[in-house]
Amino acid sequence: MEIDTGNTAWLLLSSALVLLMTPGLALFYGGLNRNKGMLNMMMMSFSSIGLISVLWALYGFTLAFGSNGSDGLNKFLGSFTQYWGSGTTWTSEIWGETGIPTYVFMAFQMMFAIITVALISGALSDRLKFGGWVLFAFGWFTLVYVPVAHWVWGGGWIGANLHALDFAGGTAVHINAGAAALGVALVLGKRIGWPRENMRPHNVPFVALGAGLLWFGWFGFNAGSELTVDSTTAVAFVNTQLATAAALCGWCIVEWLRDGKPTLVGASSGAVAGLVAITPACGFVAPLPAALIGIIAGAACALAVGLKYRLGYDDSLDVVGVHFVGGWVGSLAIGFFATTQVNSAITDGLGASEGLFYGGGATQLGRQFVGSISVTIYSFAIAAILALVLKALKVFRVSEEAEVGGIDIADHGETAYDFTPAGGSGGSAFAMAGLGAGKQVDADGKADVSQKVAG
Amino acid sequence: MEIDTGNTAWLLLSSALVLLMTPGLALFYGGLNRNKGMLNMMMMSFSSIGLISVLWALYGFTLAFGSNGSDGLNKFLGSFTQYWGSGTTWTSEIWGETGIPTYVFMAFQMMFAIITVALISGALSDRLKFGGWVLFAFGWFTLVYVPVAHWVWGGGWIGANLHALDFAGGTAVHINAGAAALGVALVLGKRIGWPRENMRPHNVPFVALGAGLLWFGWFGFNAGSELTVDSTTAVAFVNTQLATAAALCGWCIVEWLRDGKPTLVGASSGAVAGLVAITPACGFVAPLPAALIGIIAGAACALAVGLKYRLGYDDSLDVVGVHFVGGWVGSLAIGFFATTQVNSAITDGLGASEGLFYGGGATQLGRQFVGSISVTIYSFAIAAILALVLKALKVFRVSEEAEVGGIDIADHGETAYDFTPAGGSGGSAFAMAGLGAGKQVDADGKADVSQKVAG
Amino acid sequence: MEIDTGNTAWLLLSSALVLLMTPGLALFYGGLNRNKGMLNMMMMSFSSIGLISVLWALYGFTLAFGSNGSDGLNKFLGSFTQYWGSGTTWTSEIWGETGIPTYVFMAFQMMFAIITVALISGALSDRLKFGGWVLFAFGWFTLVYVPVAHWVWGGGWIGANLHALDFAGGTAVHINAGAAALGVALVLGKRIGWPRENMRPHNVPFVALGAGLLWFGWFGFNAGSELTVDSTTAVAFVNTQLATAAALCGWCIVEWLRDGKPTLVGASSGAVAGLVAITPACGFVAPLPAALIGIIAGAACALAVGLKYRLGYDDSLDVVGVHFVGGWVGSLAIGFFATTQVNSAITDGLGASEGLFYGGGATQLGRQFVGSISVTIYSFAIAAILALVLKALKVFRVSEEAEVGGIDIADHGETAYDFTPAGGSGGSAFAMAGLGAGKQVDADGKADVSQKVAG
Amino acid sequence: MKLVTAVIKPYQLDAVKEALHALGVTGLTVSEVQGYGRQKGHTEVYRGAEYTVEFLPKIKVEVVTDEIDVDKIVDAVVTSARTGKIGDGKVWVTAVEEVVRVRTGERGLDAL
Amino acid sequence: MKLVTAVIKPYQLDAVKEALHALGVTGLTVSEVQGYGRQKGHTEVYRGAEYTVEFLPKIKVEVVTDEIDVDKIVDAVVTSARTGKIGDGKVWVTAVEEVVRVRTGERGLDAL
Amino acid sequence: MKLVTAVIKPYQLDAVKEALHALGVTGLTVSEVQGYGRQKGHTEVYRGAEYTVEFLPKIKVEVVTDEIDVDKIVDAVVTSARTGKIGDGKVWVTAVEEVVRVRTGERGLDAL
Ligand SMILES: Nc1ncnc2c1ncn2[C@@H]1O[C@H](COP(=O)(O)OP(=O)(O)O)[C@@H](O)[C@H]1O
Ligand SMILES: Nc1ncnc2c1ncn2[C@@H]1O[C@H](COP(=O)(O)OP(=O)(O)O)[C@@H](O)[C@H]1O
Ligand SMILES: Nc1ncnc2c1ncn2[C@@H]1O[C@H](COP(=O)(O)OP(=O)(O)O)[C@@H](O)[C@H]1O
Repeated sequence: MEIDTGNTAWLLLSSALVLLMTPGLALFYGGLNRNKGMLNMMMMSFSSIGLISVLWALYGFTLAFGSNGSDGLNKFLGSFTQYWGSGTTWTSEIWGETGIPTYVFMAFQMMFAIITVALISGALSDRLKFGGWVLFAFGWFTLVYVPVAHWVWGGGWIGANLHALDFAGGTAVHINAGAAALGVALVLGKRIGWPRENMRPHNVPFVALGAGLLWFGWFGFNAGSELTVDSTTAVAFVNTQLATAAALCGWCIVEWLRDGKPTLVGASSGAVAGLVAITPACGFVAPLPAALIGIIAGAACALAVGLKYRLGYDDSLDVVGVHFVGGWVGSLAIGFFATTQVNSAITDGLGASEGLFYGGGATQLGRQFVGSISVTIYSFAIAAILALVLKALKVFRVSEEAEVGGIDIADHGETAYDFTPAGGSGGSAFAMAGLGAGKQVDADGKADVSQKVAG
Repeated sequence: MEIDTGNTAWLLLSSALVLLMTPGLALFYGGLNRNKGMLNMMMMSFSSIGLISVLWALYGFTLAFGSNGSDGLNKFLGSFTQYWGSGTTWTSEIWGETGIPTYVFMAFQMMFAIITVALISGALSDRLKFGGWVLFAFGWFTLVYVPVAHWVWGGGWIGANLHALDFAGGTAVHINAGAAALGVALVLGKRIGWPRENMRPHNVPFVALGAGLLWFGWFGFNAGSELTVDSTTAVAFVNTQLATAAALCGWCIVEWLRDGKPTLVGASSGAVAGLVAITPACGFVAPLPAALIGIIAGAACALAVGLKYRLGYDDSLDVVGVHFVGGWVGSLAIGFFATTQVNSAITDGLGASEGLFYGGGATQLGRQFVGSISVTIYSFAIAAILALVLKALKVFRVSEEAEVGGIDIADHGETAYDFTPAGGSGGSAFAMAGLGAGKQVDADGKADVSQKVAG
Repeated sequence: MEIDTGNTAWLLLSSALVLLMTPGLALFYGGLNRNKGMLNMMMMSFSSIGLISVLWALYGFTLAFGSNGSDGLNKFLGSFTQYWGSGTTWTSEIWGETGIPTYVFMAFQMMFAIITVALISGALSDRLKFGGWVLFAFGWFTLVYVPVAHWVWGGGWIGANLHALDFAGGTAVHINAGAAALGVALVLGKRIGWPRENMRPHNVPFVALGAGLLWFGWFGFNAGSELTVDSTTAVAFVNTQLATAAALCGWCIVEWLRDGKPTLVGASSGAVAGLVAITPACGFVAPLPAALIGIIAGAACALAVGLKYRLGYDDSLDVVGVHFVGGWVGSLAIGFFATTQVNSAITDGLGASEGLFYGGGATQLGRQFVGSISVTIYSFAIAAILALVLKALKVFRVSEEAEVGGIDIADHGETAYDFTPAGGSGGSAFAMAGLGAGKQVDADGKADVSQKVAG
Repeated sequence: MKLVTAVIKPYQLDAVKEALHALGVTGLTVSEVQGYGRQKGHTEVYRGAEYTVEFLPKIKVEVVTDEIDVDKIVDAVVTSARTGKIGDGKVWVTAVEEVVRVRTGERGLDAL
Repeated sequence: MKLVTAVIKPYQLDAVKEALHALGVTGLTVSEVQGYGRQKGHTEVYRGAEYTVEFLPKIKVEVVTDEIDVDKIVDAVVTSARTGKIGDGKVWVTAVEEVVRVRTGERGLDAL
Repeated sequence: MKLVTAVIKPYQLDAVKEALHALGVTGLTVSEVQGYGRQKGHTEVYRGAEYTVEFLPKIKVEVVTDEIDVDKIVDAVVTSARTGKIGDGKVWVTAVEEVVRVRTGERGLDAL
């Protein structure tokens, strides 16, 4: 089949948009976090980009989207060989009927794997050893993300047999990451001082900018999931915008009624909640229902983020309250609002049914529930087990002293900001003082510290 | 008609680019503002995204771009029913001859409505009650933006009868928003201490980053306004880049000559001035004239921002000096430089004439003037009236105490930054101290403050 | 030939992406720099956008990509007339067989010229007079960038005769800018206090965000360089992602082994190093070799940034260590890994050979070396000469007092941040105090300072 | 000599500086501080978690001066810093045994 | 009157404030400072260039008080600020000759 | 005991710290302050609105020390902080009645 330049340009750019979401997430999470853990927070996202990209190309894509001969095995896992190591044998292969090179589809899906892993980090701020994070990311990606992606989108049992719908990742991405975040957070325990001390966002403009970049990139995430450019892509795009806008309003309304003041943190969080909730449904529902889903998700998540205080687990940046809850809202919403008016593939290609409000009865609602609950349990369990293993291996929680002093310094040897007055000696009057007058720099560019101690 | 995947991919991505402009604007305005109003400034933009998106889908689009039977009425307003509530009856409709789904065109135009409303907020910083802003946004969008968009682009009198040209929104967006900003600012009055106290930008890097994001998104705004991908799209893209670059230089040159020092705030402001000025003209003029328009706009706006000091109105972040003035420069420039060499539609489809310098005489210049002045008067008047109504309703200006203490705390209960040293107890040593040792957290996640007072 | 809407949409958006890279670079460099030079650092990038855009449209494009009759002269320079001043005679011309308007190709290449000049600024922070920078940018662009772009891509001797390969700018952009940076830095000398005082990054989150924006935009830079949308575009996209991710890991691994701690500055720098290294090779090598090139580049640059301490030149933000070294790694890598398996044009259209590991022998390696070394020498020499001229003209280095006090204040009359507490009088309690109670504002908006002195 | 230390509302700094300037005070040193006292703090809310900030931004002004000017200076600060609302702050005086001007090494009154 | 100045670890501020509050201290002024002393600083690394930061973030607490309460206050601060680790900080006392409440002009003890 | 307070140019902090270190001073506390004095401020311009910033960034250094070392310390600070240009700053000395080391409760000289 010929390459369709329009479709391919669309998916190439959608892939770039989804890649941008992870730095956006790093900013969103980092801004919500305390100053002393800012860099570690961002580092968890950036390390996901580095690590997961390579793993995806090596074995993730073939296991998730390749297909092995056996129907039985295919329910659970893709092929070990077909796309192994992103070889060159399939350089010019086109993905299905899309007119898009398989390479591009591989890259698009790579970005999904990256951000799903990064999403989990929001629950673990300020206290998880960076080495532990890297090991966890590797393990969870391999044991959870890859198979779940196959189950939902790669011809596995949830999509192909159960016929549960997930347009862009409500189950495979958000419920999946949210459940894992809860599993790890429970094993990891609370930050010192939580919840007695208020750990307010250290940089709210970054939170809003991060939300803005996420929103922008999410068009690629949602509308891009149609792969080709057609009328469903258009609907998915419109729904993404409407649900997100409505959720922004929903969250702010709850704040206005409850606290008397809508906040920018709330508006940003509401937008993310809406993006999450519409993700699984964006290609299956009509615009107004999408707005309805958004406003419900915004309000629901605004209330859900309070749960951790009641139940006493420290989900630092509300991965559960926003992504897990929002993902569920969206996944179930399909059971109510899915309609062939916007996407005939629901009943044709995908073998699913329309939603309860469109004469499809409760069938689809049931399927959505089974699909989502299965991923919830699987991801939660494996994540918790991985956490316990890391704990046993002592590469899990940082020392109390490191946590109080700040994980940025302890695990990365950096601090986020140095606003020493311009009149100062630059870098930092204090840092400079720290260096000492007689400071030497030896061959490989290291400041000679011993000498300082001596001097 | 078939969907053209190239055109549709282009307009989908242009829509995403224009959406990104509003968070970019929030950063640009927020950085120019004082620290204590940063969040309120950004919140005015974010709330526009939330509110206007929904209103546009409900009734904005159909009133602006739908067409009712009657030619007479159509001069002033579109259809109440045709696209009402973004129904599903037109899911697969293609917009005109573009090969692009109407849904995508609706989304593209939605982004324009959002940012036009947000633009106004720049004149109102630090003193307008947030509730008042939301009401104003709703009212001005409904009474001004929607009809004006119809007049200019939706088959209304300015475009279809007067044949004034506005490629991407010089009249409908910038003059419109600038005039409204002036109207509200005059009713709102000066910030306490203005102009005696200098209210310098609190975060210049944000100003520059915001300008960068605006520039990036503006390619979708301007070149995207051709809707399809053709040679006019290419010219519009090139012109946008050249005019903006030239305006950046123009503003800096004025600063260099007048103050002896070009500034980054100036470069960023100049870029925005250039983007504004080329907006109406980008699809109608040749590259070098575009650069000329840019340099003129940059210099003109650099001087215009001083006007408020002379005339004594507090247009806080120079919405008038940049958007209103820049919009006028661009709108009139069409009357001089419009040429069929780059866009034959000027005389064919659009029934307009070439510019003065291209043998078209003064006709088009006259039309441009009439179109722009009409929108100026209408928008200014309605905006001022709305402001007076809000003032009467006492949802307008914050208390003096709130203004001095900062509207972020007063209306949003947030502060933008907390850079407490990493060695500190995190969130904020001070905030923590505020919480008190015995702080309880009750069921719905609220810190129990009463207890604090008691203790 | 007809316009291909897919290809054109792709190149339009790629151009926008590459434009975004320069503000991203400004943030990346600015964050790495000390607070007191933040704005000057960003201003060097923004001024490049303003200045180079216009120069490119005037004479850069025609000299680099136009073709004059004579084969002999064409080896060295393009046409003086063909595309002069971006006239309108070629408004509807299509570039070669691409189905893309020449205007769009011109805009795409414009963005390359802009960022190449901006890249140099990283070596010159905190001490180069802004006026000197503008003159240097003008001179180097004219004497070095334009001809080199012609040699490599415009039908000049490196590409067309030597048959050295450079897919997206390893030689024309990174080696070119890196060599120039070294030349100027040597003439400019060290910052006061370097290396005794540590001049640590003042805003690491900006560094990471800048790297994120660069990464995002680089997809347009690399994959866009194929111009059209085909299977090579897909490979270039995938390779860009893999090499960058691997380089991020590579740099962090070096830090982990050497310093015991991976840093976010390291991860961001590694990503940039990977982007640089894969730039020339992305369209010629297979995915796994791309990852290999990335990890090598990441590690190599992580070590190379230490060189300046050993050799004693102050390449402030490591333009040499990252762009020059990374560019060389990538350029030579082509000699090893280039393969027709991913791009048949290597041997067909481009008349080059496959790499050493693909049976092409050492031929291509030799060509890559000759091409890169030539540009290295030429760019270094002219840059150094320009620097000496500026020095002679006394528009080069700022006064010692200005440097200690901060170039932002000295050359731009701005300071980057004002975080005065929200409770304060806004702008800045200190700034305000500076203004004085009786401050008047005269006609053209200037605060009357004399009066202050008087009072 | 004496050291007059004043903790005032940030917004009053301008007035205080002008008042001291009028008295012929040639120099002073200010810094950002946070104050806790009778004045109530404000409430902030993040994702539904509400808390009071009891520490409020204040500006500390320090002036080293000659004995005889102390009362004038204290009065000038008190009047210029006053808004009449709770939280206006405090001014206190301590004894200074020696002052040196770094640039010249001058001591005592000459150092001011 | 006396001025009690304490330089403590930032994390201890809450405890100190509570302790003083318990003693009936109605006001205090705090500021961010950087301390150098026996306590070792930490090491930071940027692009391979490593250096020690010898100045550590501390919080300075200042309380103006009546003579007779001084010892109680000093003891309260010392106990509440103590973690037992190097770097806990110092507390020192200086004499205050006069205090004025800006709002009312009250002097001496009434000003507190 | 005495408290030596120095307000210096930020760039001189390193030299001052080294000088005190050489004298065997084991600890000190520094903070960022803004100074107003003979030294002229600079001008900033935003969108054509120009104004002078009269307050300049300075660093305040505080050292509590034994009587007998005071003069040595003052001299050391004055010499190491001097650039000879206007704005070098001031050093002043005040009496300290008591010092306590938080960690151990030691008082007087032992606390230093
Ligand atoms: N005993 C004290 N010691 C030091 N500073 C104090 C003391 N009491 C009050 N302050 C400072 O004075 C400021 C104002 O005091 P406050 O009691 O709030 O109002 P008022 O002085 O009008 O009674 C406080 O924020 C604090 O910074
Ligand atoms: N002589 C001094 N003068 C002023 N401040 C001091 C002095 N010595 C120590 N400090 C302050 O006390 C803090 C703790 O002192 P340090 O010697 O590190 O630990 P400790 O007090 O437990 O012996 C220092 O960081 C510094 O801020
Ligand atoms: N009377 C004073 N009280 C407190 N601080 C002062 C006083 N006079 C000057 N200073 C501080 O000393 C700094 C330098 O003083 P200045 O008059 O500018 O230069 P110089 O000390 O060389 O005459 C000022 O910025 C201010 O911080």
